[in-house]
Amino acid sequence: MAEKTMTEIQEEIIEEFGIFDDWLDKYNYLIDLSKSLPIIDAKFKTPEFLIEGCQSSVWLKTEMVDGKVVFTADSDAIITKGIIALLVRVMSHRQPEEILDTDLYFIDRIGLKENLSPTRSNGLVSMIRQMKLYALAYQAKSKQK
Amino acid sequence: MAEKTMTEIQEEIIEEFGIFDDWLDKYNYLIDLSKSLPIIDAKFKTPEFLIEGCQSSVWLKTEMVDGKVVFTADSDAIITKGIIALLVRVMSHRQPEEILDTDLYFIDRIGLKENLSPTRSNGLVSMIRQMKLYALAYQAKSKQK
Amino acid sequence: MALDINKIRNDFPILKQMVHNRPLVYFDNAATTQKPVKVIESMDRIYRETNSNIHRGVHHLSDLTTRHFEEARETIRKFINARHDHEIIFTPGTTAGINLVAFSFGEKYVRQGDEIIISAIEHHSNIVPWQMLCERKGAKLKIIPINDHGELLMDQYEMLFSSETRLVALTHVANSIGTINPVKKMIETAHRHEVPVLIDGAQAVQHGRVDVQDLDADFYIFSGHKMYGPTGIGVLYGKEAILDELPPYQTGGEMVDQVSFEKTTFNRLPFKFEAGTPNYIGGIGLAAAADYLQETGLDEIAAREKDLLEYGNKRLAEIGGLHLFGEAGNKISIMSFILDDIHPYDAGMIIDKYGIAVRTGNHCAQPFMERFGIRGTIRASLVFYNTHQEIDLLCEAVEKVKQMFN
Amino acid sequence: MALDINKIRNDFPILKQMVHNRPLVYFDNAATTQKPVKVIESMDRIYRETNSNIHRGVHHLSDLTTRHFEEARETIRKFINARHDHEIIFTPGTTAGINLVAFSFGEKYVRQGDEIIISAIEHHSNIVPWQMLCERKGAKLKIIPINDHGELLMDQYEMLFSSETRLVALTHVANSIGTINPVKKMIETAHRHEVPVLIDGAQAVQHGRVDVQDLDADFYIFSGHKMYGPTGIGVLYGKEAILDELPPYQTGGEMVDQVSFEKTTFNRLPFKFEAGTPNYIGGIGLAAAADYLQETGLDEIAAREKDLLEYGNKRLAEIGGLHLFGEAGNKISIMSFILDDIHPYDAGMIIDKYGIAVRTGNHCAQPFMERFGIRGTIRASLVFYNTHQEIDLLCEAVEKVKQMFN
Ligand SMILES: Cc1ncc(COP(=O)(O)O)c(C=O)c1O
Ligand SMILES: Cc1ncc(COP(=O)(O)O)c(C=O)c1O
Repeated sequence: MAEKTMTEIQEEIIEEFGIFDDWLDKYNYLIDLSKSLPIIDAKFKTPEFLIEGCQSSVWLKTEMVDGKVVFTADSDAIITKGIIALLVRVMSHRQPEEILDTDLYFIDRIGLKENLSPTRSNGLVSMIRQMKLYALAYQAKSKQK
Repeated sequence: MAEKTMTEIQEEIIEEFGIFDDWLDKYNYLIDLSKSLPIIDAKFKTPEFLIEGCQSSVWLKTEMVDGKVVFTADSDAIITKGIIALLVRVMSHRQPEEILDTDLYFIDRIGLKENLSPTRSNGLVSMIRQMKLYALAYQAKSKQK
Repeated sequence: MALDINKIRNDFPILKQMVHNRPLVYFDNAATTQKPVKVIESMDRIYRETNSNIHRGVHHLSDLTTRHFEEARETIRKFINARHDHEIIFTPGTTAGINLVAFSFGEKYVRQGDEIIISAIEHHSNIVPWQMLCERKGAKLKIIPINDHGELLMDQYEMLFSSETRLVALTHVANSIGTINPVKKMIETAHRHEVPVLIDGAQAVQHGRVDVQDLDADFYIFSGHKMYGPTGIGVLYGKEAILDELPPYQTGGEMVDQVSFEKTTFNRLPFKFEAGTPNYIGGIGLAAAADYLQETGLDEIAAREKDLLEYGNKRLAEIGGLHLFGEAGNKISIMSFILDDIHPYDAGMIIDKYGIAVRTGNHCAQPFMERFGIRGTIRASLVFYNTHQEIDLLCEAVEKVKQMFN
Repeated sequence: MALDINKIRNDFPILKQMVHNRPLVYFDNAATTQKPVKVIESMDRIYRETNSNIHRGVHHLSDLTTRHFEEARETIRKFINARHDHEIIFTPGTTAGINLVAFSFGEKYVRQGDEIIISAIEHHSNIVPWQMLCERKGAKLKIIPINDHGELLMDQYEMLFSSETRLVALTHVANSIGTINPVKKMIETAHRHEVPVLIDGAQAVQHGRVDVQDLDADFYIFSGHKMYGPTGIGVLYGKEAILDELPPYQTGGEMVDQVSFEKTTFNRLPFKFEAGTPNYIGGIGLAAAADYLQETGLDEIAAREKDLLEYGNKRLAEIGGLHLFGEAGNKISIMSFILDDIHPYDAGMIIDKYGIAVRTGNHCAQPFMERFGIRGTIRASLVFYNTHQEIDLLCEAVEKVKQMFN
């Protein structure tokens, strides 16, 4: 898994979205993607893993497996969940360094920037910040050793 | 004294001011008038008789003489004092009824309205209010009898 | 006389905007209303022609601007039929006004063990300041409960009064669902218990005539930006006799009379409560908005909005799986709803793509949402410049939402 | 590079106004400045094209306006070189900002017997809130005295500190006479005593570069309307570490996180301190003003104003019987003066007739006036759009005043 770099995956997604003519197709695709997201185990849907957004909530679980950061996530809103699916596809199973060093530009390029507007309060901005913080924490930890 | 009505005196003043071409003449005349104002005795320049304006202060003393209200007044600012001279000329030595019933329109008509703007904080607005209140008080008192 | 809707829509430049390549349908009026040209131009003109700081200025522009600002106060006085100009305090908005009263009234009258009554359908701005006051003073908050229609329970209200009750703080109209509370009767009840009443009028003044003397409200508070006026300005009305007794809240600037390092005395009403340079341009803009409402006719506005509500309710009722919240008999044209199994946020995202501005979420009324066991609603709040066609577009968008997410 | 004064005057539409049939000479800039077209149009555009209430909105216009508002915050952050966006709190103005700190800092850190240091040349807005706080808490106000030039006495300042000192609240520039206080050094002194410092920047940010990190100010506060921006908006900068510790001031609206009738938790910075709908249009207008100042060049502005001050001082010194107050070596272009035996109000009335806007009175600095045994002054406060010719006109008017009253 994740032989490709984060940048390569981002380009892949941009190409996939290139075929859509309008927002309707894009959002329908996001809805499909939301269904593909491995459902987070109910037992992790606790306040500990909750990222509160005013509009929708996001749960994020992080593990370190073989030196790579593995993200599992979920949301109570479908569109948010679809975007989470994309974020997990790009960012999960990566070494902390890559997560920290790579610019996340694909959301903007596929025309979903509005979903990352801090004003949307859908929890996604906090989620991405959280993902990077975890990566940073893991990196710090591994350097300590 | 004060055979003429307040309205007649107001008309007289309006006519006097009619000869002035510009503000300069008017203000010079006010300055002259300020000098004509009988100076209020220093012993009355106490907080009791003070009407505080933020910009200039006004002192007002009121007496009842033979059923008529007599005003004596002063100000630390010359222009204010000039206007006071006009107000005293119109309003002093009057029966309370006349003071209460007569509209004071001459200030506006001679183009000095700005001096009565509440915003000028020169104490004049408060002074006129105070003059009417005194008249009201005297009237109430005489009715009691 | 019915309103000429074409003329009215022309008064609001923004209504011609395109959003996502569609004509804007603005249904977020409870959050903030749009502004008529008259209001926009009134402020523009000041900035270009007469702007100057007010009060105590001896020069012409200062005098002029002060007059305009004080005329604005008089306009607002008439707008709500207050007795005196100096009962009109300009504030930055409703929230600021409520906080002012919570502080000044609280300092003067609220002690350990006292009680304050609010309702279950308040905006956070009429909840939290009272919570903070109660915390500071060791006082207690009592809540008037609601029924399933979103109406306050009058018998319960009456029972909340005790000899410890110091104030009732009540919204005139609920922003989450539009319920119009019977505030006149409720004020009467409170006064029978000798308790003064603060009314949060943020959602009321823009929808019909408000007469503070007729209501006999002790405080009446609203925001400019929700009544077609500018942001950053609002009004606190208070009865002279009460305002006179209250200590100032914020201090500094024109609101002081004499200042020395030993002792400071305060200016009279309304200045006592207007610390610093007030938003005088906002105040003048707000008066222009009040004028606009008067000219348009508040009764006509109320009638038109009633018609919009009826049509909207009817059309939304035709949509399967749609549940409306707040079916009070007496309400403004707010339609707050949820769709079976669809997150309000998802719905909002799609409705937005249709160029329709609705609000989703808890509308700053979390306790209300909890009462109904929901996290939020989709709220369409309509005003007189909205149309039946726009409601049809909303229904179309909602059908699309259902189709996409089910 | 020197400023192109014709171009600049064209930026300010009001400067073309006639007053009493003469071209307006606007010398009341310390009370409020005029606004460039850029600022006026930035707000006009929002009202016509994008207005919508900010935060939590899912629809396009709300998103857009929120972005513009948050970009405005970032613009202000850069303008004063704060470290973080969330250290920038939008307030209704300087007075509101100072009151906020007086309350929140006071609640947290000020106890019976504590001391707060202010100076003898403060505006009422930076005196009275501290008096009220001291009264509430039983604390004490200590005053840094001034010399005859209107400069603070540094040795006395140092001696005011004690283990009870909790805060220094100090104006950057005195509005009555223009003295620029050596705030950087004074902050250093305070920090040596581990006392934080609040700077009232209301008369500073519009006249030169301000770098809050370089100053190491703990709080820095200013008003929009005095820096070419709109009324009803201002800025409170505070260091993150301190702001985080302070309790909220006003409550309600977006500043809360979770609300229930039992317990309310608060949002993070900056929202914790922005209760209710902020003046978001004012905030965007203020950012336009900051942009305008940056584009024009704050160093160029400072240089031009220095030149105006020198010329003005020279010309006024030629007038017999005229006494200037405030001859600090380092000051902004404020000329505060009295005329022998002539009441400032009388002078102001005549100067006004020349179309010249000056302010007369105590300039909300009564203790300062008392220090010099005067009731008020005539204050001409100049900024970069003023000219030598305008100063000549003032001198002409002053000569006329002398002629009339002597
Ligand atoms: C030094 C100073 N501080 C505070 C203020 C108060 O500012 P505002 O009236 O905008 O709140 C002023 C305004 O005159 C001032 O000059
Ligand atoms: C009922 C009610 N009260 C208070 C407020 C707060 O008003 P503002 O944000 O203008 O202070 C609102 C605004 O949403 C409201 O609807």
